[in-house]
Amino acid sequence: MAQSPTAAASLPKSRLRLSAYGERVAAYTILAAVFAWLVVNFLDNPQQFLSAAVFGISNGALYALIALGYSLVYGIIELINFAHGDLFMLGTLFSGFIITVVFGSKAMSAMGWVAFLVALVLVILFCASINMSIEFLAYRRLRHAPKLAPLITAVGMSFVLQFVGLKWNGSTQKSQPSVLPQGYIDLGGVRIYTSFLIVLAVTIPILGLMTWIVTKTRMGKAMRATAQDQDAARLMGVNVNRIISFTFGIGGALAGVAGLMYEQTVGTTRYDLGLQLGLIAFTAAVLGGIGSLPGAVLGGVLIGLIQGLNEGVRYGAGQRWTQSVVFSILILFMVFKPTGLMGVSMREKV
Amino acid sequence: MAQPNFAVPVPQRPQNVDRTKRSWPIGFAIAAVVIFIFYSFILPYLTPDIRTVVQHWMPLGTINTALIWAMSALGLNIVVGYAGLLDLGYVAFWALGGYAAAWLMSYFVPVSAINILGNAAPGTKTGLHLNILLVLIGAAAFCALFGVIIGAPTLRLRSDYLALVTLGFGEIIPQIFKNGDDFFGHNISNGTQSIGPIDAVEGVTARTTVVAGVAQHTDVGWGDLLAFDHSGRFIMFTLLTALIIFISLRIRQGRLGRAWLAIREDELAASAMGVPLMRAKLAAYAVGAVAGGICGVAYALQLNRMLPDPFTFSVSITLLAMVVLGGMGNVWGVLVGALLIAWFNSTGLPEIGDTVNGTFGTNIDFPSYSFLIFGGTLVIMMLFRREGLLPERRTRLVLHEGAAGDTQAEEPDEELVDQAGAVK
Amino acid sequence: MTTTPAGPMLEISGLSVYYGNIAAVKGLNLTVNEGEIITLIGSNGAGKSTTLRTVSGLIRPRSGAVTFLGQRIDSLPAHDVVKRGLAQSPEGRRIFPRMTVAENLDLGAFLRNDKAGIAQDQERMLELFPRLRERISQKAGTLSGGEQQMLAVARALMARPRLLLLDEPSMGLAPVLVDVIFATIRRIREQGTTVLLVEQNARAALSVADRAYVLESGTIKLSGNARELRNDPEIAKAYLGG
Amino acid sequence: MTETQTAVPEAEAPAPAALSAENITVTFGGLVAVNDVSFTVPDQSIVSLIGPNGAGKTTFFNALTGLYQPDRGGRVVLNGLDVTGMSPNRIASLGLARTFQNIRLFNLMTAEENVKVAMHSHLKSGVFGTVLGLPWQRREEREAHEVALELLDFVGIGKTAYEYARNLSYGDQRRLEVARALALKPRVVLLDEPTAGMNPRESAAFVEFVHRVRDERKVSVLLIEHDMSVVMRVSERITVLDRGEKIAEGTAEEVRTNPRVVEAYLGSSAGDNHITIADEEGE
Repeated sequence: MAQSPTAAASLPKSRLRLSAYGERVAAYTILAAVFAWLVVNFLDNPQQFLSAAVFGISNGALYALIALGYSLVYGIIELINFAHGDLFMLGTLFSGFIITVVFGSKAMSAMGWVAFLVALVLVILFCASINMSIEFLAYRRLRHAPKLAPLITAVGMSFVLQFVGLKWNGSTQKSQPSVLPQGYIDLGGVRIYTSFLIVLAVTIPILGLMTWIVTKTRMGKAMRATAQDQDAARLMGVNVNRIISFTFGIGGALAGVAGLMYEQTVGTTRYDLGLQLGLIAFTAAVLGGIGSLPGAVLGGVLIGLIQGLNEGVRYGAGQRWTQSVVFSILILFMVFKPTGLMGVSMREKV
Repeated sequence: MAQPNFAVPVPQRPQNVDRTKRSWPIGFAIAAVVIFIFYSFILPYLTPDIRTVVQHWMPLGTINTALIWAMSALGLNIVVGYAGLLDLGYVAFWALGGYAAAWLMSYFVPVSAINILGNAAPGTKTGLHLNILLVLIGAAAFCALFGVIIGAPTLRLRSDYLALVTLGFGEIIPQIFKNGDDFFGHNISNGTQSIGPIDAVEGVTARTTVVAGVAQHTDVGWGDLLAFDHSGRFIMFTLLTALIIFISLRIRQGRLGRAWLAIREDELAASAMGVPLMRAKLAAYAVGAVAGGICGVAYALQLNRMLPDPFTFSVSITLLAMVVLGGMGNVWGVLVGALLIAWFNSTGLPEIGDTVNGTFGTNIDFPSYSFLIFGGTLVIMMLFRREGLLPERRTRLVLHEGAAGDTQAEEPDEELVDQAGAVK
Repeated sequence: MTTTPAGPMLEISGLSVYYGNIAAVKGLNLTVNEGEIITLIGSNGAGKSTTLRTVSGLIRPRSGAVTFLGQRIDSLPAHDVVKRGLAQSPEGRRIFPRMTVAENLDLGAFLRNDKAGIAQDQERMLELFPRLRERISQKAGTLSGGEQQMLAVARALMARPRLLLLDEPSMGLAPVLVDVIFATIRRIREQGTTVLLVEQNARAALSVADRAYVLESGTIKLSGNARELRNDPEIAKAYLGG
Repeated sequence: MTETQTAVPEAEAPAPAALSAENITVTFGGLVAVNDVSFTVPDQSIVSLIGPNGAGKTTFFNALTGLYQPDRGGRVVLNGLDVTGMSPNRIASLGLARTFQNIRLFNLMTAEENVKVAMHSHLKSGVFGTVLGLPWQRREEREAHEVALELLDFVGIGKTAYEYARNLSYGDQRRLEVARALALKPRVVLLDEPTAGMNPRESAAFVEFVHRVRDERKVSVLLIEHDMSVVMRVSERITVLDRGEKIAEGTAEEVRTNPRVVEAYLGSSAGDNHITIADEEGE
């Protein structure tokens, strides 16, 4: 974006920087250690390993949906939308509300599927409109402000949404009904839960749809143009404000889908879920290369996998260290490869 | 340049700078003395009605807690307000300082008791027992070191990435303490069991003898500060806060403070003027962390034990709200912002809630509104009064420009146009 | 096409633009009539690009008026200005580097809905700039400077503007390519588009233009018939110094 | 060219160059922005770097000041010291000061503070000295303060020492930038388009000022400038860049009459011909 070239982007490399060689050695050492850890765990108990992996990928699909929202917004206005995780949290609450209050469905039935689909549509509309409103009311006014201002605003928004969640859901965890079929398929000792299949069945088409919107449609082209050069996009007749609003809408919709899927597969809601999962999803976005949509998906699945393995295998650090493991990955990537696995160099953006 | 230069009379520094320089510290000192005298010598002799009101709305313990928050907020102000580096994990330094105190002045460290001018409780067989001054220095140094360790690999990141990495450290470090009963097989923090009690500190005690509900006389002495000796802790915390304020103000006037301001204003120009960016930024982290460390020690003393649970992300955000509300970069503004929010958080909001509920017969859970209040504060301040309630004199100027800046497009950055053209 | 109202196609009167407290353009007056090629020349920093950016709605002027086809456009957002038939190929090309040449051209026609017309215009552009045809599915960021410049001009033309603003189309190009660009500008006019050209390459600009304005420190210093200005010693002085 | 040599006192010994750049090439992702440019700034001289928009002047400038790394083989030598690859702040503190094309002052700091920032590398006080207010530290601050005022006087804005930089008039801001650059005690001062936005009278005064800076501060001045009347009057030597390459070098007169320079500035004669053919009324 030509109108926001930060001085930092053109700043020289610091002298504190490890030599390129040292950095590479460090990176490969870490990769090798991760690989060794995977192999040891696999050989130790393949079934446990694979079960953990399947569970992880299922989570990863949700992370991918949330990560996409971060990535889309970052790609277009270079804002880390802290409130995005909390939007997802509101999505889980709204889904639970629709399914219980409106349908009162408890068991799997034809009505359950209807409830599920209606909830899907409504939660998409709900989250999309909240996200667009936040952009309209807060971020838009700060588009030319120093970078700290929108970032702090996003943090503030996150707290406001958490407040809504707190009032809505109460301060404790609440269990929510699932209308999806329960059960699992046993594949040689590896359990594949039905919910996992449903997550994939919803997530994959939605990711396809996203890709189609961004690459093929008029709006998608305008989005990419706006992300690359706002002024040039204006000169093409693109209404940049509307495009940014649309992007927030799509990001919100994806958070809504993720919210419903989480509510249905995990079955519980908490008001502070957004912070925790949002940060994990953000790490996923960074891991994949923030701004890159396939990167967000890849990052989501990888983080889910890492989390699943960390919590599920014998030599894993266990759930109580999950947050630390995820953040260590975030920090390592920020320091060694800020462009992520599939990201484009920020320099090109200037 | 056209005119030859005649000897220009050396201009005087503007007077108002000096005036604000003096009035705030004097006000702070007077307030401290008044509070001490009031709570130690006046309050116990007032009628029970008044005492109840004061104990409800503004107990001395709350003031002490507010001072602890203020210390951290002032430290964060050095990082965010002075140097312009957003730190979303400042809570880590608070925790590190607190645990440093817990290690240095309790039974916890598994060695036979080592007492260095310390004040070990009778019968304590193990642990380090250092004098509080040594503990403060130790905790400050420990946090400064961590400030550099955290800062070194992260400071070359873009500002928003930097915020996230600090957030990451802010989550990891408390989690290490939380799971610290088994950190690679070692017990470093007792985990959620907490470390305590911590050695009492000696200080001024002002104890009032009460007979049948009537205060008789107040004795001022020197001795171990017990749980109810709020006056002594008040003196100590006031002095520590004053120390941090003093450091903040002094450092701002000096070479380093100028470098931070310059970096905040324009990194590229600062580096072209010979300011070493990385060293200056690391110094900001280290000095900011020192304040966090001192705050952690104070917290450990106030609580008499150290436990990992309070160190959450929302602490970092509350601190940020204090800095933003008070006015980033203005020490006195941040002090006021911190005291205000801390009071509001711990006493004000529940009390207002009780009053409202009592008056109108409602049943609203006011403390649960703190999320809305802090989040809302951040958003509203950013949208409408970015420079805070008591802005720094410098940033107040920005306000006078008003909306003029918004209608004008930004200046094209020729510096980068050349490059952009080449990249594409 | 709307009927042309009486009077000039584009009229700028008393335009002043500031960056902070620095005036980039001060009280500028300029007119462009339908069918003309007008050039605005001047050295670096004279305020040429600022003028064009203001006309396109990317910058708001502090005072003055910009009238296009009889209507004020100085407070319209940039995308509305494009809608009214005024396209710009900006300074520094500003193509979308991570999109293909075809996608860049498509974006030029962003506001149009006539699929057939767009396809036809794209074909026309590829005839105008045969080099682009070879690169049609390449990412624009990988093009050479000259090709990027052609793409930027073609992209602006894809909007089928009535008035085309060209900002420094010859900047950084090899002489051979400069010739191609200026020859193309003539053809563009022949095909019915009015052109306002900002240039540093004064000789080339004056040789294609009908009339010219010389900008210095944000104000018009000279104006008149391009052919006359071409031999004006003032011009050489302005560029090469006294 | 001879003019430059006679300007240097010790003509027999090779004049020590204050700054020399050898074979500087800067590429961005395969695109060459500056191609193999070499030049020297003799001691206490005034040298200009000119060229049309997009010629690579700013990129070259940034390569000198350490903002960009020149490609392999390029060398920047400041005051006899190879500074290639050093960080910008290190190069600055070794004696290469600069101003910015679009004024980059520290807006919310006073003029005096702006100047003192640039003394950073010459001052010594650290955290402890500052906090404790040690006597030598106070003396150092006082001296810095006096030097700052003296520099502000030198550039003629002594009266505005305690004004915030953003409140200064445009001309005063430009002067403050020069004062700030001089506070680095530089050997060479790079001025990036210093007369942008000035009217002809101010520009003329500026020419005097540049001479005064050179004579009284004993520095070399390297100027990037688009106002040719300024360049022609002030420069002892001019280097012309076009499309990233050095196309001419010499005195004002040599450069002005150099056909390649004329072509770069007024447009190619080739283009002229081409268009003349197309233009049926062309002469």
